[in-house]
Amino acid sequence: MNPRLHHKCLLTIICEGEIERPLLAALQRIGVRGHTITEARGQGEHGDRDALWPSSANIRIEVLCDSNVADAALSALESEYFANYGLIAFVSDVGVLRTQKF
Amino acid sequence: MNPRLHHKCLLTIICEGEIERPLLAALQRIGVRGHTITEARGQGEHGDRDALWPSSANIRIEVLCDSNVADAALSALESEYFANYGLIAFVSDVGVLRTQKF
Amino acid sequence: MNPRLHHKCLLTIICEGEIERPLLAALQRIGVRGHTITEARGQGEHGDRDALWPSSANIRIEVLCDSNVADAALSALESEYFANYGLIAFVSDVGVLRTQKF
Amino acid sequence: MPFEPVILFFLLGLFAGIIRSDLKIPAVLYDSLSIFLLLAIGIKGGIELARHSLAALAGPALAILAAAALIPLIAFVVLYRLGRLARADAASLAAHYGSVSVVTFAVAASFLSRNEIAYDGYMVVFLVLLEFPALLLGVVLARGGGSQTRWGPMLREVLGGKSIVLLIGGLLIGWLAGADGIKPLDRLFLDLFKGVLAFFLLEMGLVVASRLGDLRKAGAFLIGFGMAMPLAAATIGLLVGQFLDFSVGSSVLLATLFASASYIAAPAAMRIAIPEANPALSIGAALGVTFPFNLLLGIPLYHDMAERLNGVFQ
Amino acid sequence: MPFEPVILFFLLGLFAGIIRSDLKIPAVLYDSLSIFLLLAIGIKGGIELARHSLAALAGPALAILAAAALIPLIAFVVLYRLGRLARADAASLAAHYGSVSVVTFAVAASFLSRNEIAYDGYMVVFLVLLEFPALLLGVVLARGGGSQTRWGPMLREVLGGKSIVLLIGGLLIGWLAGADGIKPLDRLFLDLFKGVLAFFLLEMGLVVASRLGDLRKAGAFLIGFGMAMPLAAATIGLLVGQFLDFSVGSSVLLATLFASASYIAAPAAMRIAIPEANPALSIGAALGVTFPFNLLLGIPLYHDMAERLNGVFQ
Amino acid sequence: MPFEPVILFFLLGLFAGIIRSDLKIPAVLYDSLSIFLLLAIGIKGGIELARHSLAALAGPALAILAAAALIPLIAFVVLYRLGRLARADAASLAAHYGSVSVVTFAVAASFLSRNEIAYDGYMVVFLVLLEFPALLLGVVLARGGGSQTRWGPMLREVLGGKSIVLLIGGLLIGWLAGADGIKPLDRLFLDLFKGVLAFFLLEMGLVVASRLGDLRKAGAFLIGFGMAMPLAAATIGLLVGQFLDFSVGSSVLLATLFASASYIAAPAAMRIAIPEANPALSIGAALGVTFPFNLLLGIPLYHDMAERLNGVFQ
Ligand SMILES: Nc1ncnc2c1ncn2[C@@H]1O[C@H](COP(=O)(O)O)[C@@H](O)[C@H]1O
Ligand SMILES: Nc1ncnc2c1ncn2[C@@H]1O[C@H](COP(=O)(O)O)[C@@H](O)[C@H]1O
Ligand SMILES: Nc1ncnc2c1ncn2[C@@H]1O[C@H](COP(=O)(O)O)[C@@H](O)[C@H]1O
Ligand code: NA
Ligand code: NA
Ligand code: NA
Repeated sequence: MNPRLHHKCLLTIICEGEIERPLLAALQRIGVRGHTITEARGQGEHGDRDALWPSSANIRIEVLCDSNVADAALSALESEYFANYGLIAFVSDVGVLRTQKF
Repeated sequence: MNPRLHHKCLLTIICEGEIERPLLAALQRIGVRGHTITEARGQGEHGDRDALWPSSANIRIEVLCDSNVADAALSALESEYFANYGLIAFVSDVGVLRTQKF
Repeated sequence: MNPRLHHKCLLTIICEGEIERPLLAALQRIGVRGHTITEARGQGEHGDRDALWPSSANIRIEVLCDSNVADAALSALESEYFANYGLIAFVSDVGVLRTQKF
Repeated sequence: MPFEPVILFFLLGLFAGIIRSDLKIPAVLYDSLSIFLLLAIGIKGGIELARHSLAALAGPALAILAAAALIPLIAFVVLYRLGRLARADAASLAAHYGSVSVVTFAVAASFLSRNEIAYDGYMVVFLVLLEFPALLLGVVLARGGGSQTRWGPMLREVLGGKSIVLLIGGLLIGWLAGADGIKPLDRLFLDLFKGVLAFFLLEMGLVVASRLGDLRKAGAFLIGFGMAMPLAAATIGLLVGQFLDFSVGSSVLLATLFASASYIAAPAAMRIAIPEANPALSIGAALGVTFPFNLLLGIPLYHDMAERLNGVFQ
Repeated sequence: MPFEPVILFFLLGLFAGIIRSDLKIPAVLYDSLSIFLLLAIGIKGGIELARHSLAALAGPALAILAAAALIPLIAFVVLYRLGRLARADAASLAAHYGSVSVVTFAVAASFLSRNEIAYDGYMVVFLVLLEFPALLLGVVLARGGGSQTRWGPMLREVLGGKSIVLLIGGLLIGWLAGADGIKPLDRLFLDLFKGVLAFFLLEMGLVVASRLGDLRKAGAFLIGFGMAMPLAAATIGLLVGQFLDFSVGSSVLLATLFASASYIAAPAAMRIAIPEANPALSIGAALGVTFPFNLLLGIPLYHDMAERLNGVFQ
Repeated sequence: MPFEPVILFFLLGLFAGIIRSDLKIPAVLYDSLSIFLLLAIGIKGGIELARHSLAALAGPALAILAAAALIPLIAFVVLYRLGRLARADAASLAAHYGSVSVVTFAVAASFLSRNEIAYDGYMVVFLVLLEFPALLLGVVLARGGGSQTRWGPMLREVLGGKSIVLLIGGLLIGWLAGADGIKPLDRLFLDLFKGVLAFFLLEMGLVVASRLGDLRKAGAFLIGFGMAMPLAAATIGLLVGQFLDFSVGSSVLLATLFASASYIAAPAAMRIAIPEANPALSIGAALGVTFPFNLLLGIPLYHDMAERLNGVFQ
C-alpha cells in the first residue's frame, strides 16, 4: 500500500432495516463520526430477506473508524443485537489519506 | 486486528442482474450459507450498464465464507460465467466474531 | 489467500451524487477501466445526507485497479475534491483471478 | 353474495409468488402505494367527520376502545397459556391482533360499496384510534409488569409511525378542507383509490407468498389461531356494533377492524420494543393466515353475521 | 394519416438521451409502469374475451401460431447463412423477433383508436400466445438439435416471466370480473392507460438512446435486418389476417405483433438460455432499430398496406 | 382570501419531518413526481402557446428577461457587500434566487384557479426562459470576470438539465399536438395534476424539515434575506406586469416567478460550477425560508399587491 496512506478499520454491518434508528444511535454513543448506508436484501440464518416490503428489507451500514472504535462497536453489537436480530458484522483494513477525519 | 476476530473471506461478485437466480443457485450448491445483494450500475468491458431498464442493471453480491468456499465459488464463476457474462469477482480478508456462522 | 489470486487495489469513493459525472470523467482520464456505483445515504462532516431528494443523495463508487492507478485517483481527489465536497475515499487489498482485466 | 374483484389481484400476486415468477413489485412502489392509501383513507374520513359532531363520537369511541382492549388480552392468554408460546412471542402476537390492518378495512369498505350497503364515513376515526393502544399493551404484556421498558422511544416510534401520521394527517386535511376544498384532488385520491387498492393487493399477494415459509415455523397451533382469533374478535366487534346501534355496514367495518391484524405499524414497533419476539411467528400468522382469511372468507362472513344479528335484535 | 402524439414522448426521451441530459427515469418507475401496462392490456383483453366464445378463437389461434413460427425460422436462416452470425447470436435474435413487443402493440392500438379504425379486443389473446413459443424455438435453433438444454428451468423462466404472468393474470381478471366488475377500476386501468403509455415511451426513448452505441457493434447488416425483418413479418401477418377475414384494424394489430421484436421477455430468457449469445446484438437490433422503426414508420405503413390488401381482395 | 388546500400537504410533511416520523417518501417517488409535474406544466403551456403568436411574446419576453437580470445582481450585492458572505456563496445564492421554482409557480397557478382569477397559459414560457440565465450570471459573478470558467460543460449541464428538457419538451409536445391531440392524455396530465402537486408538496415538507438544520448554519442575516428578497423581487415582477399590461392573474404569476428561488436546476448546476460555494447556505435559504414563505404568505400577498397596484394605475 501507498506509504501516504493511514491504516483504518472499515466496519460493515448488514442488518434488518427496521433497527436502523436504534443501531445508529448506539454507534453514535460509541463515538462513530460518520456512516454510509445502502439498501440491501439477502439470505442467512433468519431466512429470505427479499426486501419486498419494509419488514423483509436489509440495510448495509459502513463505518470507517479507528480499530478501537470498531472493537467497541462490535462488542455493543454482540451484547445487544446478535441474539435477537438478523445481522452480520465484519471488519477489514483499509487505507485513507485524511487520518484525522475518521 | 482485534485478536477476538476470526479470519474469513469476503467474496464480492458484480454481475448482470439477469443472472441472479442461476448464480445464487450455483453458490448454494457450493455450500454458501448466506449472501447480501445491493442493486448496482457500472461500466466495464461489456460497456455501459446504466440500470435504466432491467437488461442493463447490475447487482452486487457479497458472500462471507471460508476461504475454501470462496475458492470453489471463484472456480465455478471462472468455468461457467467469466466467458459469457459481464461479471467481476474479488475476495478480501475480513474479521468476524462468530466464526461458526459463516 | 489462494495462490491463484492476483493482488489488486479496491478504491471506494463515497460522495455527493451531484458530482458523479465530473468525477467519473476524472477517473477515466486517470486510466480507470471500469467502475461500479450503488446509491447511498449517510452522515459525516457535511451533515445528514438522507437521500430524500437529489441534492442530499450520495453515491458509492468502487474501482478495482492497480495500486498506481488508485494512487493517482487518490491524488486527483485530494487536489480537486476533498476541499469542497462531501466525500470519503479508502483503498483495500483484494485478490482477483483475471489480473489483466483491471 | 357477489365476489369482490380486487381480491382477484391478491390471488394473482399470491399465485405469481408461489410459482416463483420473476414478477417483483419494487419495494418503492409498495411504499408509495401504501402512503397513497393511508392518506386517501384519512382524507375520506376527515371529510365525513366534518359532517358530524366530534362530541357525539366520544362515547362510541370509548366503548370501542374498551372492548378492543379485550382482543390482545384474549390473544395473549390463548397463546401463552394454551399455545405455550414464549412470553415475548405471545405478547408481540397479541399486539399485532389488537391493532388493525388498513388494507383489510379498505377491502371491507369496498365490499360494502359494491353490495350497496351503507356505512358511516367516520369509521375511519376508529381505525386510527385502534391502531396503537394494542401496541403499548403488547409491550406491557411482554415485560410482565417489569419496569424495563423505555416508553419514550417506544411512544415516539409508535406515534411517529407513518401509518398514524398519514391517517391523522389525512383526517385533518379532509376535515379542514372539506369536500369542496378537496374536490380538485378527487381525481387522484377518490377516483383512483380502488385501482390503487387492487395494485397494492397484487403486491400483498406476492408478500404473503414469500411469507408462507414462515407458516412452517409457526406450526399448526398458530395457523388455527390465525383463523379462530379473527372470528372471535369479529364477534366482539359485531356485539359492540349492536350495542352502539350501528348500521349493518358500520358493524361489518367494526368487526373487520377487530378481526384484522396489523402488518404495517405492529411489525416495525414490535421489532424495536420486544426484540426477543420472533417476527416469523407474528408475521406468519398475521400476514400468512389472517390477512387472506379475512379477505377471502372473513369479510363476507362478518356481513352475514351482522345481517343475522340485526334480525335477532330487531 | 394523422400522427400519434404519444410518439412525441418517445422522441423527447430519445433526444434527452442523445444530448446526454441528466433526465433519468428511475428503473423502479420503468418496472412500475410496465407492470401497469401489462396488467391493463390483459384486463382489457379479458373483458373483450368474455364476450366471445373461446372455441371460436381456437382456429384462428392455431393458424396464427403456425404462421408466426415462420418468423424466427426466416430470421435465423437470414442471420446465420446470409449474415454469417454465430449460431447462438442468430438463434437469440430469431427468438427476439419471433416474440412480440407489448408496447409496440399498445401504440398500434392507440394509433387505430385515434384514427377511428375498429379492431377486435380479443387480439390480446394472440399477443399472449405469441410471446413465448419463439423463445423455445430460439433455444432449439441455438442448440442445433443437441440435447444439452435444461428445459425445466428454461420453461419455468419463460412461463413465470412477469410479462406472461401479468398478461394472463390480467386476461383472467378481466374475464372473471367482466366489464361491470372492473368498472370501479376503470379510473386507473382504462382512463390512465394512454397517459402511462406516453410516460413509458419517454422512458423507452431514453433506453433506446443508451443502446444506440450497441448499433455500432451490430453493424450495417443487422441494422438493415432490423428494418427488413419487420416488413417481411408484417406482410405475413397481413396475409394471415386476410386469410382469417380479419377487419383492417385487427389485421394491422396482427401485422404489428408479427413485426415487433420482444425486449421484455426475450432478453431475460435468452441471457439464461443462450449464454453465448451477445445481448448487444439482439438488443441493439430489436430496441435500437426495430422498435423505433415500427413506432415511427411501421405502424402507419402496415395500416396502409392493410387498406390496399383489403381493396385487392374485395 | 380562501386558503389553498394543497398547502396542508406541505404542512403535514413539514410536521412529520420535524417530529422525526418514520414517514419517508422514497427518492424515486420524488423523481417520478417531479418529472410528471415538469412535463405536465410544459404540456399545458404548449397547448396555450399554440393559441398565440410567438412573435407577440418576444417583446414581453425580452422585457421580462432584462428585469429578471436585476434579481441576481441585487441579491449578489446585498449578500456580498451587506452580508459579507464569501464571493462564491453570494454568487451561488444569487443564481438560486435569479432562477425560478416550478412548484411555487404551480401552487400560485392553483391559488389563482381556486380564486377564479384568470391568467395567461403562456406564462409557462417565461418560467422556462427564466430558469437558466441566472445560473450563468451566478457563475460570472463567482469568477469576478476571471476567465477560468469551463463554459462548455457548464452550459451542457444547465441546458441538458432535466427541468429544462422536460419543460421545453412538454411545451413542444403541447404545441405540436394541440389540445385535441393531448385529449387522450388529459386523464393523466391534467386531471391528476393537482393531486400529484399535493403529494409532491407532502414530500417537499419532509425535505424542508430535513434542511431546517442548515438554517442554523445560514444565520439570521440569511433568514432575513430569504424573506426580504422575494418581496423585493415580487415587487419588480408586479411593476413589470403592470408595464406590460398583464392581467392581475398573470402579474401574480410573474411576481411569483421573480420571488421564487430554484431548488431543482440551481443546486445541481452550482455544485459543479461553483464548487467553493457551501450548498447548506443556498439550500437553507432557498428551501428552508423562501419556499415556505412564498407558499404560506408570499402568494396571497403578491395577489393583494397586484390588486392594489391595478387599482392605482387604473
Ligand atoms: N454468509 C453471508 N454472507 C453475506 N451476507 C450474509 C451472510 N449471512 C448473512 N448475511 C446477511 O445478513 C443478513 C442477516 O443474516 P442472518 O442473521 O444470518 O439471517 C442476511 O439477510 C444477509 O443479508
Ligand atoms: N475495474 C472495475 N472496477 C469496478 N467495477 C468494475 C470494474 N470492471 C467492471 N466492473 C463492474 O462489473 C460489471 C461487469 O464488468 P465487465 O464484464 O467488465 O463489463 C461492470 O458493469 C461494472 O459494474
Ligand atoms: N466515518 C465514516 N464512515 C463511513 N462513511 C462515512 C464516514 N464519514 C463520511 N462518510 C460518508 O461520506 C459522506 C461524505 O462525508 P463528509 O464529507 O464527512 O460529510 C457522508 O455522507 C457519508 O456517506
Ligand atoms: Na384487530
Ligand atoms: Na414478432
Ligand atoms: Na426568482
